Amino acid sequence: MLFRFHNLIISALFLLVSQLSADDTQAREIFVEAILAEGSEQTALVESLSTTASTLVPDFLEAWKRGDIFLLEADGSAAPTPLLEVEPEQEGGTPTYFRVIDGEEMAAGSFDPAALEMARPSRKTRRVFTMTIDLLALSTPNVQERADAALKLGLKRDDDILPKLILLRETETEPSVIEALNEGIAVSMLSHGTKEGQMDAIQLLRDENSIAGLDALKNLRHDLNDGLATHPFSEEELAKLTASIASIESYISWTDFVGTCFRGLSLGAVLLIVALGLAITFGLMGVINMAHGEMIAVGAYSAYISQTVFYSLFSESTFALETYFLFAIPFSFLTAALCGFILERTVIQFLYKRPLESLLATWGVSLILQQGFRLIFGAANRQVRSPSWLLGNVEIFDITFGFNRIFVIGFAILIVFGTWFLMAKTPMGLSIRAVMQDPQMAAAMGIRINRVRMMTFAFGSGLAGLAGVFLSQIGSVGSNLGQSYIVDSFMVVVAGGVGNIVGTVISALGIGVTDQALQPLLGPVMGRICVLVAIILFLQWKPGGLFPSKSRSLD
Amino acid sequence: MKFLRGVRAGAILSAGALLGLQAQAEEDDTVKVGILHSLSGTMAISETSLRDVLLFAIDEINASGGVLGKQIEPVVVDGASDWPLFAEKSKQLLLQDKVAAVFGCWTSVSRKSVLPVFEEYNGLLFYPVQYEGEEQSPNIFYTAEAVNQQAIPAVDFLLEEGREKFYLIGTDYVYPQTTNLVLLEYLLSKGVPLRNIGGGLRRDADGEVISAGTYTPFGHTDYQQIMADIKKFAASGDAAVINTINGDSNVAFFKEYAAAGLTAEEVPVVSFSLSEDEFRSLPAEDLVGQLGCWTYFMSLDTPENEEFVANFQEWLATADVDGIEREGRVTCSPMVLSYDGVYLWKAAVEKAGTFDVDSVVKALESGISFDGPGGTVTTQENHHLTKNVYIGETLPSGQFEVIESFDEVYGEPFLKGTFSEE
Amino acid sequence: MSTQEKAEAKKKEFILTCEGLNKSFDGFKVINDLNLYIDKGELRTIIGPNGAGKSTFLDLITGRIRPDSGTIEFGPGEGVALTKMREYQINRLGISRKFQTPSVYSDHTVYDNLLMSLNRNRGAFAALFYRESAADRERIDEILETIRMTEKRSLIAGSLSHGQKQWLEIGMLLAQEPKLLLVDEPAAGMTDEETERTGELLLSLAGSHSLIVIEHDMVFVRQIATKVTVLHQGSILREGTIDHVQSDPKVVEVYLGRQHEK
Amino acid sequence: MIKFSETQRSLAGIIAVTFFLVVAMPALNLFGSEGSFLHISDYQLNLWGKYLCYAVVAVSLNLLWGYTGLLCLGQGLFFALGGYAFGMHLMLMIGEQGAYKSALPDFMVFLGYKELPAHWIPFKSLSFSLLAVLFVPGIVAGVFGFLAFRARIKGVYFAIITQALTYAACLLFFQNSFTFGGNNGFTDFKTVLGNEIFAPSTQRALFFISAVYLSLCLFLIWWLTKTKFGKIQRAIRDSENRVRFSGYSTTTYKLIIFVVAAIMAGIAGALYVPQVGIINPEEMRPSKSLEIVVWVAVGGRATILGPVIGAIFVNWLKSYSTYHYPEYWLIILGALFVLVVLFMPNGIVGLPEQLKGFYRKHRFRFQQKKEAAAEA
Repeated sequence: MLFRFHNLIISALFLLVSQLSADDTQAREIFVEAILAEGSEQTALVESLSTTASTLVPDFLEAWKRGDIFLLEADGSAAPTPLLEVEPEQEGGTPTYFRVIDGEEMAAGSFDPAALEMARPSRKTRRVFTMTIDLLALSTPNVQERADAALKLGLKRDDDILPKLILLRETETEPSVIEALNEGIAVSMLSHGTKEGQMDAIQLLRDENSIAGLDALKNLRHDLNDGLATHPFSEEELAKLTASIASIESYISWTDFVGTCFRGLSLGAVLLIVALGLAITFGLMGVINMAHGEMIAVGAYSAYISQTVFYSLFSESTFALETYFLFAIPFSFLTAALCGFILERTVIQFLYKRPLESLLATWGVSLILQQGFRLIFGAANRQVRSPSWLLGNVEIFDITFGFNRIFVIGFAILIVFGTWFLMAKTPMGLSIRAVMQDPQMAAAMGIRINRVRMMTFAFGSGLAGLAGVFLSQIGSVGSNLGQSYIVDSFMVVVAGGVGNIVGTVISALGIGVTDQALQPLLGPVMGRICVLVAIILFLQWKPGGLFPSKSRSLD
Repeated sequence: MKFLRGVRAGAILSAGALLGLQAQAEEDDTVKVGILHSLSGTMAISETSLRDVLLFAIDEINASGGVLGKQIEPVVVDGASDWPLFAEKSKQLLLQDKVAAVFGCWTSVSRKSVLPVFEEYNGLLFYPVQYEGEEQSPNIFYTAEAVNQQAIPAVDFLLEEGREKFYLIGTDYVYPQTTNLVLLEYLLSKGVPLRNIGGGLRRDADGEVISAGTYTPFGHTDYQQIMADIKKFAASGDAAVINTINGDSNVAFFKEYAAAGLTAEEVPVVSFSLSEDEFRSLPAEDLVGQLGCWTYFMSLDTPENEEFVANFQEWLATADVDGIEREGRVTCSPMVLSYDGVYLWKAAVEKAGTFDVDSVVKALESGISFDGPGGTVTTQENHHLTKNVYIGETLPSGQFEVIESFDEVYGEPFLKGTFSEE
Repeated sequence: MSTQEKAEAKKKEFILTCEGLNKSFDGFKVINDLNLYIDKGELRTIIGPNGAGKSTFLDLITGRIRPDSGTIEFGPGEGVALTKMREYQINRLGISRKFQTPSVYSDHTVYDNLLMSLNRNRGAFAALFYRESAADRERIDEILETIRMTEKRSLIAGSLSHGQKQWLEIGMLLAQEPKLLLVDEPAAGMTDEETERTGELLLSLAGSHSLIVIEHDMVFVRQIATKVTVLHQGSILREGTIDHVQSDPKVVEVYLGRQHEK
Repeated sequence: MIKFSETQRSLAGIIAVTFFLVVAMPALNLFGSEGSFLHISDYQLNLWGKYLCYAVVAVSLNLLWGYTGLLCLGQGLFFALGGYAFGMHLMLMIGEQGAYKSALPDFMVFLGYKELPAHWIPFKSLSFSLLAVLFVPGIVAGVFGFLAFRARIKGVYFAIITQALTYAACLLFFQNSFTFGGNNGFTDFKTVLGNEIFAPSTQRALFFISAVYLSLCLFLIWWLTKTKFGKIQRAIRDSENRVRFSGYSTTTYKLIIFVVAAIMAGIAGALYVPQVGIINPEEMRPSKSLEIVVWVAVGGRATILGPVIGAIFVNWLKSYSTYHYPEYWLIILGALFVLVVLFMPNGIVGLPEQLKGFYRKHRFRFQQKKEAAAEA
């Protein structure tokens, strides 16, 4: 995806021959030389690229690393010609080739593509790439990239780079980049600087709450303890170092706390999305639907199908990728609802009076569906790609907020609101509640209870389908997808109070946050066990869950 | 109601028919071998491919005249990802079908569950999947990668790359636990300080480390917290992640990895359980640049491999196997090691001149070579194989680009305690 | 004797003393500062509109729910506080309850239903090694006679008609040999003839037993009632004879009036 | 014609089953000539031994679900706990015959244990282990049951929290650091009570013990249903409030039944482990426990022989179809459950009665039609 995107940029760059600057021409010459060179000569040439002012260098290095540079053997003893391959936009099309030296496109038929040989950089050379790209990035106009590169280079604690960074600090104007430079320089100073430099660095890292610098500080302390440090520290200086470490550590624990809350919220949102459908089919209708997990899987497979359909309609284009997901959401809802509808008509409608037996029948259905998925889609899991707007993250105060996680929280709010609206504000919701509370009375009032039950079950299954769409974004789509969520879903509904959607919301969020909060302390497995045990104990205290349903019937 | 009654009668009748359908054919000019993999349940995703490649190998051998003049008759049974059922099925294969050899098992626990059966009834099992070692049964041949044929070369490579910090993460079962314990010893022996090993250590009462790394249960999908931890760990640069997560969880792991803004350049992940076959169900583009280490890659540029891949694809197109997948198939190390196993068995049978298990084992122990798709493999006296090890970098196509290779690595199952701290 | 002492002495004769009872569900007061005294051997009828708290009151007595505040004491003399006890313990004291919807063991025979209700050792181990004695059989025959179900003794209880189940449940109450019977709408679903017979039975029990009967059917109430308590919004509105109560305008307004509207 | 009562008929059934399992099957295994139709191979006998252990679990669940109305979705847990308790003893009996020639179980050696953890030491004693087979599931059931019944958790809630319990235990046992072998569990046993574990004679003996044990369980249930205790048990299922208001502490009754069922399943687990040669946390998976419920439903709940028939039939079907229709067995099994629930509420055992009912109805209608035709 990303790569195709890159390809387009590269081809655009290579096509703009008319804007060739002197820098670029120089860079291109070095490229060709580097491609044809070997060993340390090659690494030296690549390193020298960082001194050119050409903007082509990073893209070129990317292409080389990826294996898009080919060699066209020349006749006789002449050196081969390096070419850049650009993949066709349509699948099955033929790639186009550009000469690296001048960016001219090679006419089709002027050479035999089969005779091309890939020019792979050696592993050693490729290690130089990263540093070259970083060094170049120090002068890109993109602020974020500049800052990242500055920090990364600083963390290398390299004698040669340190002066460059210090020099750059003089001229840099962007505050965020200066900050990163300071941090990077400070880390380098800790191991290479003078005593004053070290003390300044200790103070600076503390002031900047530098997580990246923590290791360097700790290493310094280790070295001091072991007597390996370049300059011995006085008691007071040592105390300063220790205080700096402590300060950063407390900052980390703060970010951990906020991060944990966010992660808990997002896990809670996942649980909520997964359990909401069950809150309706099980909570309201009393059907112990063990096939709920498979309804989720139906939704996830629907997302996969819509992706496939979009790809076949619009080819594997960015458009298809960015939009299929918007289509997948309603589509998955509908397919899962349809499956729910069929399930209700064929099996569940006979079991309303035998809820415990609905458990067995639906479990049978779940086995059939699981193997059915395998027979239809194959045993291997299917992958659903994420549109770019679900990738990436924002980082605030060293806490990462993934877009997909933010999305799931929003998505959960949306479907909870939608469900609430349907239940509380529409005539359909009114009849649903009437049928669930007293089917006979509802029937007497002229409500077609069969139809309402059918629709309700389909709706609950549809919600499960929505959960499936989202789960396809955080994991892969497989026949066992639903199984991993079924116990959790039931626990969420039961802990929240059967038949109460507000209870489901609160218990999902509560379980999510508790789980994430326990994880760092106990590890992922013990954390989950504790959550399960806590729910069991909670039910001792409140057997009806958070919001028990108020039924006066006896048994 | 009438309709229902009809359905009921139909169901009863078909159940009856089902039970009556037990046809048995036996011919003298064939020899039976067992194929014991999970074709349903959680492990089906991985093991079905091994069944396919085994059937392919058997068809190939049958087409070229069979073994000792006999055609091989495969008996395919489903272990159903159910470990006691594996034991039951292996008993069935050995006692009822009287198979000459069995090819099968993926998980350690399934192997552990059938091991006593093979020892009791003197069967012969070929086990093809990379494992934790610490085992050497007289009745099993481990064509699989031992820890020193996968994890250790990978770590060597990372160290050479200049990585200084290693974060260990895996699924909580015996393979990751053991591998990480071996790696811990190995890293310490290479001078990596304990504080540079991430994921957490557990010590016993005497302060001895009994477990290293973070472990998640099977099918775990929530890696947010762990990723935050890795991010902190890697903040100071030059860190790598050693990943022994099993199966589907990897998808969640790598998606979270990307969402956390980590990249293969900054923090490379080397995975031991992800082969080309797994990439069919993984978002390979999220893993570009990540590393894998196996004794075979589909992208290997050798005539043997090209022929193997082409023949396998051709076979797939026409194979008459229920529910077989034909589209988008790839080959991978466990598949090739299964394939090698069949040919090694054939060679051993021919050398011994009999199907008798003891004689075949003796022949295998004497050292038999086969030029497989991944290079020459040679059986060792300790029931493991000497083979080449490759390190590959993931490409967006789900293939590996070979970036390093180690030739003829001797398979050594018992590694713990063999590395001492410098 | 001071008035207080008098009250104390009076209290000692009550089989059931409820004082200051309160119970609310979700902020809604179902029982509101209820004080009720039942004499030994008395047959008390409680009437009141739907939601007046009648069944909740029985739930409180039998330990099905706990009051928010207030006391319930059982027995003349030093009363036993019921509010801290579990249902089966309360039952073993001699309080039996008939539910609104007949509650019998539908999978067992009529005979077994009565057998299990007999006032014998109800411990688990005693049940394991229990053998019915001649006395037990006689007692069951006697009850079968009383509830006129001798011929139906081997029938499965689930196959009985609604009215017969009501009778069986009353029989099960008798088998428990209770001191106080709490009877929730015994006449529901019965034919007129059955209703009348039920009334006769209840009347015959009064004196030797104490009874609290909750009923809607005013004809039936008229048949059995000596003293009627009208419950409204969780507290007592009026108490007295049926004529007295029925002529009370307030009662007519809240209860009977509404009934007539229906 | 003499009419037999229900109890007499079920007693006859139990005696027939006992004869078949305890006498006929071992005899056919020992004396039937190989290859003949009547011969039962060692493999078959061993397979049946496994089925019989499953049958006992089904019987124990039926005691809970069929007779008391407590649907427990964690019966597999008690089965596995019994199995683990005995498995620990078997592990220690391997002695130094394991891969490492160490007195410690193999998995401890490679996890770096220097000595046996304290809670393992008593399992060196056979009698302690046997007691543990009874007490571990019993105590877990006792504590959990006490909490659950005291809080009046029942019906669906009970089903779901028992599922959560077994799920939590499953996660716990999957952990390598929990000192019970993690995912691999216990395998590679060598001897049981000093006999070589996989020797045909040992396996035959284990089959025999399982068969006798199953028969004992059946007789126990038969006797129980006749007692007043059994009657109260069913009364709790049908109308728990009535029982409570009749002066019975239903909590105590349910707790006793729950504990007895757990112990019954635990012993079955202990017999199962040496016959299949492995115990691992998979046995605690919620789906395994669900499967047990299905055995009971397929055979016929609240009947004495139903669970036995169900367990054997479903597991036989599983063995059969994983061999002959590996791709489809889940579908076959799933469809079976759906069909049984929808069309055979009384299970296999209730089928003849059900068919008789149909026949009567049919005949009645047919006669009506005939009469109508005659009138016309």
